[in-house]
Amino acid sequence: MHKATSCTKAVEMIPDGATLMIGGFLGIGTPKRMIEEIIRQGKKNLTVIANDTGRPEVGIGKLVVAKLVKKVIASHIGTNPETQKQMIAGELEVILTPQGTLAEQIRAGGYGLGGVLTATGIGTTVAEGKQTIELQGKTYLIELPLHADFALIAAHRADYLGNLEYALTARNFNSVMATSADIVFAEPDHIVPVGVIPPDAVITPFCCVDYIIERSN
Amino acid sequence: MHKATSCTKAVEMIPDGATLMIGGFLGIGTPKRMIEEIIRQGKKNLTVIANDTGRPEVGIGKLVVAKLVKKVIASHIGTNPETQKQMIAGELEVILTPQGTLAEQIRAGGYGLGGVLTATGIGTTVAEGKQTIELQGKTYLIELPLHADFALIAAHRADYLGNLEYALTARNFNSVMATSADIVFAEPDHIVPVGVIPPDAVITPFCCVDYIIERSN
Amino acid sequence: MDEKVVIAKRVALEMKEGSLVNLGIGLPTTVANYLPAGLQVFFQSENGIVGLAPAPEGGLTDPNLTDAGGGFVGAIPGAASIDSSVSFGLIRGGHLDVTVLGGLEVDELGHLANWTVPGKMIPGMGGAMDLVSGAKQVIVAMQHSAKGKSKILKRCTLPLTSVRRVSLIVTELAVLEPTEAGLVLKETAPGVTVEQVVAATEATLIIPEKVGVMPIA
Amino acid sequence: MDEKVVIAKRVALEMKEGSLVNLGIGLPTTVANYLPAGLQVFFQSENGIVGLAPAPEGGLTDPNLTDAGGGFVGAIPGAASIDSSVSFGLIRGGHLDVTVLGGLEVDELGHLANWTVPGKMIPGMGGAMDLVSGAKQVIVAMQHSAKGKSKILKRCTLPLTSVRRVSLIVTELAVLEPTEAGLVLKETAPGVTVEQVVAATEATLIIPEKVGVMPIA
Repeated sequence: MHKATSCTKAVEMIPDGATLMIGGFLGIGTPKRMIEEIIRQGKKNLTVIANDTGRPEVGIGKLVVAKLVKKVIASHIGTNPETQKQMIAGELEVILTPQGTLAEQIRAGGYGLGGVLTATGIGTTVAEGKQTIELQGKTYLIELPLHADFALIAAHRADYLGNLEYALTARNFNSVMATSADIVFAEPDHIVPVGVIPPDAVITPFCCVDYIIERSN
Repeated sequence: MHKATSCTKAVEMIPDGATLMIGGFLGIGTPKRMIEEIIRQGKKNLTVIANDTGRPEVGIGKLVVAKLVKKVIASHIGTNPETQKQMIAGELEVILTPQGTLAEQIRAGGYGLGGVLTATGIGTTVAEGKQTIELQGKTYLIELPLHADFALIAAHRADYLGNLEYALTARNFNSVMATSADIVFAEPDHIVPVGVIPPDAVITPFCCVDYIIERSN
Repeated sequence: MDEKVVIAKRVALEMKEGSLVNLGIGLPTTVANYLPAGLQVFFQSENGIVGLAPAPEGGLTDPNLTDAGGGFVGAIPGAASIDSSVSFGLIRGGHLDVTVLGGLEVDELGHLANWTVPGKMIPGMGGAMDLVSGAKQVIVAMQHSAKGKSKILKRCTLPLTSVRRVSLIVTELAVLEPTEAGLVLKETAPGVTVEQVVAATEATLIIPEKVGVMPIA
Repeated sequence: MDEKVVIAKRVALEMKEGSLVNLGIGLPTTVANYLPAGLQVFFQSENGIVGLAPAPEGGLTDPNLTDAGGGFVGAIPGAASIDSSVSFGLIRGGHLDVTVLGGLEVDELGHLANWTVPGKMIPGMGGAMDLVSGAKQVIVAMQHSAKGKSKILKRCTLPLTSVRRVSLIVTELAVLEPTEAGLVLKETAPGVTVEQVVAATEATLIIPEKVGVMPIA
């Protein structure tokens, strides 16, 4: 039950073409060291599931600028002109998804649910080609679960077992993504002894986390 | 924005025939004072949504023994022989629901989702009369959202705004129920000044709680 | 008075004591500056906080506390951190009392388009579709025209954000209420005539016998 | 050796380092007493804790820390409190490695019935349906017969818990593995012959050339 690994070794586990969920909201709560290491190792053809593609020089935006991403599933790409440019040039596939739907799709993938029934997107371009269902007199869109090969999570504190705490708005997508990938890497600001994070303060229980990125590389 | 109310006044708001979600798991995390007050005021024909019906002398079991309940939606009634007795006598309608499905149905009701797609219950008596759907090659049961007139929540600590913390396994259904009722009553063990519960420790955000039950009646 | 100030001041009058409000980026954010004295409303930001407050002095910002535009903000005592799935649960589930959003177009059906201009600007919908589909009250705060062309149309030409009818449209010229029958002119701005509003609007307006004047100073 | 001890000891050998395990009430709970020395497994209890530990000395119990049967328990350092929706998210979502449950009947299809005897005992399914449908490995730990009648049948006569095929059946006589082709006799208990198992079993068993002996002492 040793979960510690270096940032280098963690990224070495990721093959080209992998699907990654990456936490963060415009770079806040995005695992910075792992992003840098992915660029350093030059992982290619990645599919990224994330709220947004950051900014060109911030967070996930750096992966896009480095042209390592072939597909993005996100709610917002407006803060990164490079994403739009590559999308219009046909180099990058972008699937735009309402933010609340995206969060539920990830949760559904992690929690063994068959899909998400939401009114969001009904009657809009988001609904195109998707199945709908009428329940109790209201129409819902059926959005399918999302699951990734790897989740890259930024946390405020981790204990040695892998329990995670987050800080303020840096929690965002991290806690749902921690449930929905085959392998979950947590990159914490601080790593504390077991017991420092009391049971009621744990946001992501240790059983969801596979590896904790050590301080040193 | 004054949320304080007495246990007496809180229960006075509940009309006969109301649908109540009541937190707790075999009485652990069940709002004890509100249960006693419902019995004292003799509220009738209640529909209770809860994990279980406690024990005859514990928690929700007391409401059943007092014959105040006409319908129960729960995952387990085995620890309260009185529930089975009234059910077999045709005095009490009981809808048995898998525990995980029940938790998701409540969350769906609170979070604006049209239903829950779960494999649990497929091929069993739970699926009788219910719609199923095939998605990505797997069959799911469509379980409808649950919503109540009132949620009766037990919490460990509340602050004056209504933020809630729970203790260990007393959290159980309380935090999901706090999202899914027209009026949410929180019965905390301790009531602390605003700021005592830091933002990252809040489990139920204040906006979900309508009334905090004062210490005195 | 600056046009945008007229809009923000008028929207501010819609806020009710104790309500939970989400303000979009840009003009909507400025509504917070014009709240009636003594009125307590709470701000939710979809990136994960309930109890947002204005940005602190520069030196006191925290990298983990931003609004949905990525700008540094503060938090009230009693604020609560939530993840993206909870945040949008609150939005879709009817816990959010008011959302104030900007608009590109609104039409006679009360439909809003505010997330994309195909071929030109494809930022993504972010949280807008969930907000418009889920909030109890949806207020569009926008200038009446863009580049001399009315933004209030018979039918939206841009992709819709939602087919949910918005609650209120506030511009620097008028307050319009979308109803089953069409757009009702409720108020004109001080010094603006009904004829001026009609002339500036592509959509057909329903003009009641008595049209009020925005009660702003 | 007591029959129940045989079963618990054999089930204990199925546990793997670092796995997350849910033990049902009764016999399954005793599996924890026979884990190989030095093996670290983590226990989840569906009422809301990851990191369950044996009950502390009597005087150190806490009213807010119980297992799913309502009995007082302890927690390991690093335990995490979770609500019911998260708890069953872990169960349905494939985060739970093993569930050990009792059974009333199991059949040649590997179907389990363990939650009700219509007309006699209607306790409700509690978490059983989610556990059997969702856990990665489902182990049925039960005595081979009840009142002289085999509990391992051609077809279950009682209402099913799930149509998911269970992974393993461990009784005081044998270890059986349900497969596509039927129930395979993998091991007999020390001192028990294949013929004795076949004689005690209503279901038809597939007898491989080599049948092992339970490696328990």
